[in-house]
Amino acid sequence: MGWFRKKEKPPEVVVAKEDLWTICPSCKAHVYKDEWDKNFCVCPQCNFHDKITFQERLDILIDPGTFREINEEVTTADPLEFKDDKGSYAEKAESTKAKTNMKEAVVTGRGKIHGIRVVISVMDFRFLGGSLASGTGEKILLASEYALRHAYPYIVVSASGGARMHEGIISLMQMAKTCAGIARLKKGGIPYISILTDPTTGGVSASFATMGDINIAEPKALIGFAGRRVIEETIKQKLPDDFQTAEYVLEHGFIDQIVNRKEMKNFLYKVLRYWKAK
Amino acid sequence: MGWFRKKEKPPEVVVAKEDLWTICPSCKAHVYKDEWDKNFCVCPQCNFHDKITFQERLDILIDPGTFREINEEVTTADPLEFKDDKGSYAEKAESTKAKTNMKEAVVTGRGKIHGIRVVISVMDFRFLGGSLASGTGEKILLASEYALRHAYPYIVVSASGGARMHEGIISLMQMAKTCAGIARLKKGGIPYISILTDPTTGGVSASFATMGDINIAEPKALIGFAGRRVIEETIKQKLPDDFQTAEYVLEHGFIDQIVNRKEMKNFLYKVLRYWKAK
Amino acid sequence: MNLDFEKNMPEIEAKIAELTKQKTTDPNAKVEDQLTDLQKQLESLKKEVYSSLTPWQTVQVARHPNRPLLRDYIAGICGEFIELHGDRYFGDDQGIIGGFATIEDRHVMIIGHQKGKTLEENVKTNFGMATPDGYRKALRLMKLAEKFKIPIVSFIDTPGAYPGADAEARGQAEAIARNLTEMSQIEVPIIVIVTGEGGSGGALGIGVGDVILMLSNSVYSVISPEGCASILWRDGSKAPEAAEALKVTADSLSKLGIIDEIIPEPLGGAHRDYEGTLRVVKQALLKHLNILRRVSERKLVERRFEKYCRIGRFKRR
Amino acid sequence: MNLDFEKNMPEIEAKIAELTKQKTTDPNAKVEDQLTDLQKQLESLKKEVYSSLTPWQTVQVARHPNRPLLRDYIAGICGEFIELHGDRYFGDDQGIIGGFATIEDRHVMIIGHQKGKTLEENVKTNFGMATPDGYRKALRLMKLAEKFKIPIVSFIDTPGAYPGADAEARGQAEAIARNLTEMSQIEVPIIVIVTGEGGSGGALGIGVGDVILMLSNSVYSVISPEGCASILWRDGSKAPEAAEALKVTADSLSKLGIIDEIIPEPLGGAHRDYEGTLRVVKQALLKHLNILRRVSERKLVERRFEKYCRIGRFKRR
Ligand SMILES: [Zn+2]
Ligand SMILES: [Zn+2]
Repeated sequence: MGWFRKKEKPPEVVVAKEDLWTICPSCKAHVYKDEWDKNFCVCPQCNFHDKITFQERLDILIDPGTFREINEEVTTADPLEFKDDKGSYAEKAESTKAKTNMKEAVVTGRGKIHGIRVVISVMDFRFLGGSLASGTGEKILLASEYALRHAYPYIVVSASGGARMHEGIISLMQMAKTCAGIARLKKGGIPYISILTDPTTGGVSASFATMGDINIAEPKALIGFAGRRVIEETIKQKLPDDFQTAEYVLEHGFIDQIVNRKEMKNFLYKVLRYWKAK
Repeated sequence: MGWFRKKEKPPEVVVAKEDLWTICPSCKAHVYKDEWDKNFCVCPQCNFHDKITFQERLDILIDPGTFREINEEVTTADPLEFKDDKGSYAEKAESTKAKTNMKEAVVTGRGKIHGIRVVISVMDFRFLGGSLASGTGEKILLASEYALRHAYPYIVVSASGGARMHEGIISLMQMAKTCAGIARLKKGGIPYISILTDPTTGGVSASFATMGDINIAEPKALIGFAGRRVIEETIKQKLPDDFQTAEYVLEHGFIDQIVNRKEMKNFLYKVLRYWKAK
Repeated sequence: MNLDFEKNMPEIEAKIAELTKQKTTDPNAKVEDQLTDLQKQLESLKKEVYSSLTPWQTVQVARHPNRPLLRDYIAGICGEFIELHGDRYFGDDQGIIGGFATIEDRHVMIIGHQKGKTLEENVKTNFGMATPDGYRKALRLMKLAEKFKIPIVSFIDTPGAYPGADAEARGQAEAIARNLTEMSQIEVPIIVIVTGEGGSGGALGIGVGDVILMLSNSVYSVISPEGCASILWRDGSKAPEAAEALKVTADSLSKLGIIDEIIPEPLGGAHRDYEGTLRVVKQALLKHLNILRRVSERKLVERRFEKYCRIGRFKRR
Repeated sequence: MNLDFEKNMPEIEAKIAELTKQKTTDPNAKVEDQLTDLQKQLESLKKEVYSSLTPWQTVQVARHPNRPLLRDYIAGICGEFIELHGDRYFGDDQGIIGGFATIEDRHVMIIGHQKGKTLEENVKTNFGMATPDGYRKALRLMKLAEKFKIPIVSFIDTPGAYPGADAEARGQAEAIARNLTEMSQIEVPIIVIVTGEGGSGGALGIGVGDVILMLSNSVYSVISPEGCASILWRDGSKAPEAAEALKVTADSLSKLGIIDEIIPEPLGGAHRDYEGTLRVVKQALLKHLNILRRVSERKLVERRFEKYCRIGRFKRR
């Protein structure tokens, strides 16, 4: 996987200085962009696992050439005709689509992990903060139903700030909708593996993301329900630095294991082999 | 139920002074024995619910004339030929049987609660501290199987210090045996109500007694797993007075309600009416 | 608490109360005409104010401290209530309560958020913001209802799940997610009624059901208007705009197809007329209990799944 | 730690080690005869001591700090071990650990008590005394095994469940009871092996299974001999008598029909020969995994129930 992020970078002759470095959001270390990208956007100093695109995630996890997207045509509507000061949801959604070349905050499909067939949904934080809304919920549910029908394990990679406000209560209801799908997998005996990446909070942590038969987190990922500031206002205290980190959540019993990005594919493969093993 | 404990007291002309009073084990109040007994052995000062015999319990809970004992012939063997300094288990068991007119620490049977058919098992602390051993376990399991077969709700009234050491590992295994019966009730959709009275600790609290669909406790009953002294030695601290009381256990989420002895029958009746109610 | 848009309603009500009392103590007092006049004034004021509440005003009414709370509904609607405690893991949260209850001749399991009316009650119930223990207690009771084969009635009235450090530590997210997952498969009818504030995931955590009802002045939202305003407008005082934009009222939610029925409160709001409110709530519950009792267990779960499948507005292109 | 009944075994072993080392550094050293002699001495001493251990001596061996612990067994027996953490309610107890594992070509779920060898490890694992979180984690993993349809292997080695105030508060009794109840219905094979101390309810809490194995020097008891002595004899020093009376050895428990098979440790005890111990344990597990794989899910649960039904010695008269 040495070609990681390479294809997105056309060769350039003149490079602005600030483009050469990535500053780690966690430890603030300056890392060569090239090194950062080759390292799967993981900080070589502190092992913080930065956000990556759905395509990068699929490249890391799914056997080359095996991914087939499903329901790729699902995209946002604007049920509330939502507007804020900076403009309308409809406009914001359109510009996001253009920028990301995505139609919703999640990409779903089937593929193989070292030969094992799986259904996978990958959230992408670039699309309105990976927010859960009508289209997202629909795609995640349809993917779980696809997994149930074909008896393939289901994997969701979460990266989300929570529900998308712009679709109001309809976004909230996607929590129930996606969980209804997960419930059917549980009943049907189909493995469901949840991978929680930075960040997985709010309505996504409070629905499908924490319901894995096996919950896996990336190192240092922010995982929690309420926002840190809201909690600090509630308890009138500063929270410790590690609060709501993957490591904290593991210690409190909600994560099976923290796995490095580079080892994630093998880890999934190893775990999936246990299902109905002889 | 004003006749409570009356029938066991033949009229006497001369009464020794100490026989006139009962001293409450909880608040040390001096209460007229007559008053104490008429009050179902509940302290009028502090509402401590003292131990009562299986017969008294049945009189309180079961409609007069409806109780039919089952498996009454089950009694102790001495599988380990257990002896301690003060004699053998066999001898101790025999003298206990003579004194209590019981054959094991639990009495099981069917009966009615305001007309509702139930199967009930009542432990009696007088019989070797209500300890769980082969005979006890067998009777509790057979009663649950009887309930399952007839689709009657099952009620167990616990009063026990835990497993009976004198039967060693066989006593320990009765925890698994009784719970296996409870599991079948759960699977079969038969209500199981557990009543925890003073004391319910050790192997009994760690088996059927805490597994009720509904767990009810009597006020101030001692309920817990490990002994207070052992815990104090472990944590090197004095424990608060209310530790391991029914009230404490309720607050920690393991008891549905604390119910006074006088109201217990009506409470059971009310709750049982919800099963498959129209 | 006085709501400013209620204008001089509280004063008129006070005056009416005073005159009524005067009439009781002195039967000869000539207050009839004045009373009739005041009552007419009050009625027309109620009509004027309450027939055209803005969304933000509705939020105020939904949060009104005098609004009936779960224990008021239970006391007024249920012949019997047997409270059941504990989650069997950690504690007995008071922000969500529950137990067996009868409504007329129907036996049900009631669960719901409990706010407080006094400061003391609010400390005890966390202002109706439940901890993971509360959600786990609710699930335990719903499973008990399933075993006993009786319907579940869930009352929603919460600002949201408790945003405390201990709640996070014990898995607030997991507890809510678990409920959403399990509730979708519970094999007895679930009737959900939003009586006051339907605050986000904390509301939905006990809010998955076969039929979702809302009192006419209640609200239900993905985020509080204040929270939304401070995130999207970076200005908490824009809450009224946010309330408008988020479509939080029963009316809007009904039009969006999210809820199944609006229960009209007495004119002037539930906080003015407990008796009238309890009556309509009871009627609505009995109606839906009777409809749902005819549905088989399998159909119930199937239909509930389909119901949630349908929720969402998106395009395919 | 030296056990006094092992007499001068440690000295002989030390001497053998010294001479062996000497031989390695100086191949000409004339130590062969002495070595042979010492080895003979050691063998006969092992035989003498270990073929006639008293129950109380067996307790000492079962508790020996050098005895292999769960992580030793996993390292020696399993081709792969994927540790899985957390109870999904409160924490990740280190007194019980578990995860997916392979034994040769078999895929299993391993759970078990983990003691420590250093003080630090023992602080972390509570000396192998599990909290409710540990029992709940174990149950979660067993349910996962059931979903994945792989057998469960449960390793028992604990002085007992943790007797702490926090463990009581979080429902130590309930957690153990829940496991006993659920384990009786788990629809995959459960093999239980007592490798060291089988301490009361804390052991049984992960000890319900289709086949119960014990290492020959392990013990399993309803109460610690010390505890029993201090209750029944009011004298903790009578532990040896209590150990005798309680019938805690594998031999006694086999005769009582409580356990299904004794796995003979190498002469001199598991703490002297990890390799030999791991080998026999692995063989035994593979044997029973292969026997149980042929039993249908329904039969498995049925037989397990019958197995526990049969346990008990009482009279009818
Ligand atoms: Zn860094
Ligand atoms: Zn008293």
